[in-house]
Amino acid sequence: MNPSPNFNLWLIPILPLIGSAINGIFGKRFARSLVATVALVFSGAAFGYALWVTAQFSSLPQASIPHIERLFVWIQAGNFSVDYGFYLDQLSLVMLLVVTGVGFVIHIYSVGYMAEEGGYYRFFSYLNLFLFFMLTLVLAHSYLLMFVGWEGVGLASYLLIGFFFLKQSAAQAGKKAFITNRVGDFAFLLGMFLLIRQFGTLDYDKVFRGIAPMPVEHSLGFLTITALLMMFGACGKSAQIPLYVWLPDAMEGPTPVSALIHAATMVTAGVYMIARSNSLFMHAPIAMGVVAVIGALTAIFAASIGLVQNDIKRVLAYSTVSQLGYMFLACGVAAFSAGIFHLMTHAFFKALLFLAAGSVIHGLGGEQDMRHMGGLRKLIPWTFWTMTVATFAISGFPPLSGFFSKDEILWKAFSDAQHGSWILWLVGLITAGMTSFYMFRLWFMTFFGERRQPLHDAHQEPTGAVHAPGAAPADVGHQSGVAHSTAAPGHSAHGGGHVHESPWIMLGPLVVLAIGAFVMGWVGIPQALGGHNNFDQFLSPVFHTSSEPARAVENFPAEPQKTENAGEERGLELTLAGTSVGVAVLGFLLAWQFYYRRPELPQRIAASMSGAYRTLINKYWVDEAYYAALINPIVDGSRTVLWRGVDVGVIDALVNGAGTTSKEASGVTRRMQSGSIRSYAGWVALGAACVVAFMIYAGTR
Amino acid sequence: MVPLSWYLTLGAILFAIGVAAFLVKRNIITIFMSIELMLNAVNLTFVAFANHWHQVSGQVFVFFVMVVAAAEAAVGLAIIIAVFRTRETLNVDQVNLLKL
Amino acid sequence: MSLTTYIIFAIIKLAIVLFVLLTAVAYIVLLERKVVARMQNRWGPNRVGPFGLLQPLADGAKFIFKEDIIPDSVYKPLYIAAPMIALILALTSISLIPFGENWKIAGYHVPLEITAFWNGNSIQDINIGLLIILGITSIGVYGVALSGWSSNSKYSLLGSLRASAQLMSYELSLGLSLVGVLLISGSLSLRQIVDSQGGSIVNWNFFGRLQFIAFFIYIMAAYAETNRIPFDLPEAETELVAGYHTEYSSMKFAMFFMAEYCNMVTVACLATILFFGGWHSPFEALHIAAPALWIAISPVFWFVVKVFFFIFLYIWIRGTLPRFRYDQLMAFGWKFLLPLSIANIIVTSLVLALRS
Amino acid sequence: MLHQVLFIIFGVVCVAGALNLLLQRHPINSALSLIVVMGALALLFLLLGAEFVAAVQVIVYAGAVMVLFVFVIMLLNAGVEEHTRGSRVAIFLGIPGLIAFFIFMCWAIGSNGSALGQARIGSFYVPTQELGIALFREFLLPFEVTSVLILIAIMGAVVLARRER
Repeated sequence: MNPSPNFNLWLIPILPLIGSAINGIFGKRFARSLVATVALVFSGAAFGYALWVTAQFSSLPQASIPHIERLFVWIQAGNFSVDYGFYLDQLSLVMLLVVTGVGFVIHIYSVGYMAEEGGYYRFFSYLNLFLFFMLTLVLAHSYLLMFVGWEGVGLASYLLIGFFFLKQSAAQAGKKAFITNRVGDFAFLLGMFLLIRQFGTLDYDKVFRGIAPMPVEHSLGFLTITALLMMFGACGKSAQIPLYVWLPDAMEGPTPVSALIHAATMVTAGVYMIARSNSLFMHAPIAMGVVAVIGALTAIFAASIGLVQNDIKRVLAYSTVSQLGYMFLACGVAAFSAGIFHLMTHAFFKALLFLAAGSVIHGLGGEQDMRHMGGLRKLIPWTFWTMTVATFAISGFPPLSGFFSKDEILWKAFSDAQHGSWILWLVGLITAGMTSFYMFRLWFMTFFGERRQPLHDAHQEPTGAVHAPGAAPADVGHQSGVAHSTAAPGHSAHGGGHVHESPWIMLGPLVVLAIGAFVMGWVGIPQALGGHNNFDQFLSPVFHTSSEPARAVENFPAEPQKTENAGEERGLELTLAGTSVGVAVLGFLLAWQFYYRRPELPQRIAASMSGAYRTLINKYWVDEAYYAALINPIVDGSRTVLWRGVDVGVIDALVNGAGTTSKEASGVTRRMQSGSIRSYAGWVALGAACVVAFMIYAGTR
Repeated sequence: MVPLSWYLTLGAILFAIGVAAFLVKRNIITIFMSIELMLNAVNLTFVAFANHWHQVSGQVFVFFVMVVAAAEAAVGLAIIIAVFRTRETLNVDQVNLLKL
Repeated sequence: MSLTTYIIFAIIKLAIVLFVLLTAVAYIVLLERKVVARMQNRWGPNRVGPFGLLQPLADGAKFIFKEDIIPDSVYKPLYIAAPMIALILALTSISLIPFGENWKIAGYHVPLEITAFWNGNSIQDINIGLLIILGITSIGVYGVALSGWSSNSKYSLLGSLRASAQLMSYELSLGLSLVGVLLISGSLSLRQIVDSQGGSIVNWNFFGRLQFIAFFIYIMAAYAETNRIPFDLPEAETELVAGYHTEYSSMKFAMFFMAEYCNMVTVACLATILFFGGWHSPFEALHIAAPALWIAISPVFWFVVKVFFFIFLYIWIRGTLPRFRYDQLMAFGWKFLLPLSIANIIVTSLVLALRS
Repeated sequence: MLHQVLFIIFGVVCVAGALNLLLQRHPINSALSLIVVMGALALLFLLLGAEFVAAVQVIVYAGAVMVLFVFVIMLLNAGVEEHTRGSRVAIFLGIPGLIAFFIFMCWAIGSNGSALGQARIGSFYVPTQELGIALFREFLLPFEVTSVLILIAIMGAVVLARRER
């Protein structure tokens, strides 16, 4: 369709798929080194190809962006047809780089991390599979194909969460994640149906072209409904209220999985989707408002829970949820580029955090409870330093990446006259403070103070250690045919006390990610701080072009407003930035006070305000509420009504009744079949008479 | 000058007799013969109508009927022989069981 | 030529032909006995009359005056009907044989064929004569079969079983061997077949038209049809006393006997007509001038000569060949004659197709 | 006139033979009466101008099929059929059904007998050539199919009647 060169984009998703297939089919017989090689080669190839594509992309003429490559007609039903094609523009390019890059790094890390686990080939096969689906999702050129990737990553995350499927909690968590996602997916599907009904297609370009001329609707019209449904789907995938519950449990999966899928890439799919359909949202301010509110709520809610968690990975999980809330907030205030920016930086430092945490856990031989850590600073210095970078980054200390992205979001939340408001900004600010607090709490508890020996062995860890050494992986090792004789002692050797630094294959990625977490923010330094927001400029074609008509209809000229009162705006922006930094510092100081200088303080506070504490430690009883409100009724209803009532009472009854009746009837009619030829002849004669009678009747009539 | 209806009636009579024979006869071979009789009656009707419509097709069909009859006779008689070997009887009323 | 005159002439011709035929049968028997005797260095019948020429009369008288024994346990109606069926059918087929052009007697054109008439300017005969003859011969089985079954003796039964199986098997080859001739002459009417061979000896199907294979098939099948050596298993005296007519005596036996020889004559006539140019003289091409009387007689003469030759062939073969075994007979019929005749049909039709 | 006489003669022969088939209790008599019926039918075919069909009727039916029947009767030495009480269905359903069938047919034929018109000797006469052309041109496929059917029948007969050892 467009004269632009053919990049063979389909290669990018296919490569990991090949790797996955190879490992999945033959991996069982491969040596571990070979499995790792295959996985790394294919994911790395995808990364390299993505880099090449990026290089090419820069040379593309502006006219031929978005660059669309249609492979073949995929579905053809009536006048509705979907091509199997790929769609490359600045947005998907960024996502592409993030996914492949972080994915590749985490692959490398996993090689070392999973070295002693069973089901090695399974793990890497799943991981590659996830890459394939994620890339499909990112590169898809129609909502339908995106949905394929959407479901696919859901599948991959299910498989990987339940990787140690012999462990009850892991299996449960996998199911929980899958089902919760289904709820969101359903909404997404409905949204797509609405789109089909309206535009008769699901291709991005066609849909957007269809939306552009439409007026911005402030009532609950078609666009708003669609947008809300889409947003609900995004909530499912990106773990927003009310569908965030699966993400913390998803930490049952191996830590690299948590890093890759449940921090860096998959969970951001919802954000990506909203950003992708920004034109739709721009036409539905109500939906935008809802997005912003949900984002803000999720952010502060999760952050508050994160304050008191003791499982290192759970803390990170809740922080992920709250950061995703940030991104939603950004999207909700029409700061899509800021959202994506934060998405990118967050991918780096959150992946880094998880990997570092994984390194810690690995070093402690499966210990996850921060109360049993401490004083690891000297013991695992590399982990410590990388972790430090990540912590400062996420807490929003300049000049690390987190600062710029978060700051831009806050600024937009405050300043955007159309969608933003100071309440959102305030919530965001408080969240920032909480984030800084619990991150440094984690930091101090883990690396400072003196070593606190575990009260009991990690095997019966109440929080359900992902790495319960011996137990799950060993059994999985059994089950998946990989001799775990190396695994079990490997773990039990450092079941308790002695700590060791992780191998280089794990530290390398940490370092790489640390550098990323440090510098990644510099691509988007706002004008206020002397930079000129390259990232925003880069993404602007995707967003502003599509949101122009909105502005136009609102007769709210964007450019002039920027120019005329640029001065005061700059000052305002600087003040806000300063405030957020201040809040971050405040959080740091509080954490230092509580967990470094006077470690007994938290218990006292917890005791004094026990109600709030228990509420937080139990995560506001949301899970319990869901159980009481939804799950138990459904289960009981299906057991009593559907099973005992409908299935046994109606369906089985019908089937058996049919059987018995036919038996009775044939018992009667079988007398006809006496085996005596002449009686048959009698029947035939009678029948012939009837036929002739009918023919005569029909003929004479 | 014979009305065509005479031929048809004759065919009907022969056919009816054939059916009757099928119904009352007990000997398998005779029953087969009555089938042949019915086929012949049909042939007569074919030829009569061929004469009426001045169509060759009617007579061609007679050939096919004959072919089928011949095949049927060959196979049927072979079956009769096989049955007779096992049952030692030709009476259809005594071969009303599939198993021996 | 009106229907009544046609019937009258038909009856007259019938009488003459039957007389000639029966006499011929009688004397063919004598001929056979003598020839075979000579082949076996015997004298053969030479007591009754000069050279035993009156022997047939004596035999006839003997047959007539012998006691007609009907065994008890026979199934009478069929026992009596069977020989009649055989003889009648044998005699019927002769009525379709054309043995010459037409004679002009007392202003009437009289075709030398019982079932033909002069329709004013040409001879009209049954245009499916050949088929009818085949049909009659095929029905002829019943005479044998019923006689054997009705006389309720195992020799007869075996004989008739053999006979019916054998006749059915060889009818196929017989009929198929004639297809070649039919393809060439393009008609089922015997008279037209003969006419198509007129002109000269090379036009005879046997010589000029590559039908000699068909002829040999035909002659062998015909021998089987007429239960003649080497295919006379139904009446193999060394195995089953006399085969299907074991239980018959006097005139009934004579009927079977005559039927067999009538069939021989019919077969010989058919061979003549189909393969050897019927009544056409071998020297037609020479156009020899001849008296009118001879011209009138010669067709019949040549016809009789040819028929006689085939009769003699019968006798000759009988004197020469031994009898087949039954399985050999069947194998020969199904595995050799049938494929050969089919091949003959294919080749002939190919040749014709290429010629046209 | 002649036509009518001939038709009546042969028709009566046909019906008589058929009835004889029905009444005779010995299969061989039934077979012979059936042969008579077929012969008479062949002559009726001749009257209807189907000479070749008539000849084939004689050759195939009377000459081959019925010979086969007689042969089998002789082979199995089938005797007079004994009286066994047959199926009640055949009597109480079949016979009335048959009668009804027959009445319907006759009524149908008689009700539009005038429409069917007359059959005249020579009014429609099929030379063998025409028949052959029809058979091998427009009916070629059915012809081949029937030949296949015959082949199958032969093999089936051989397999069935062979005495397995």
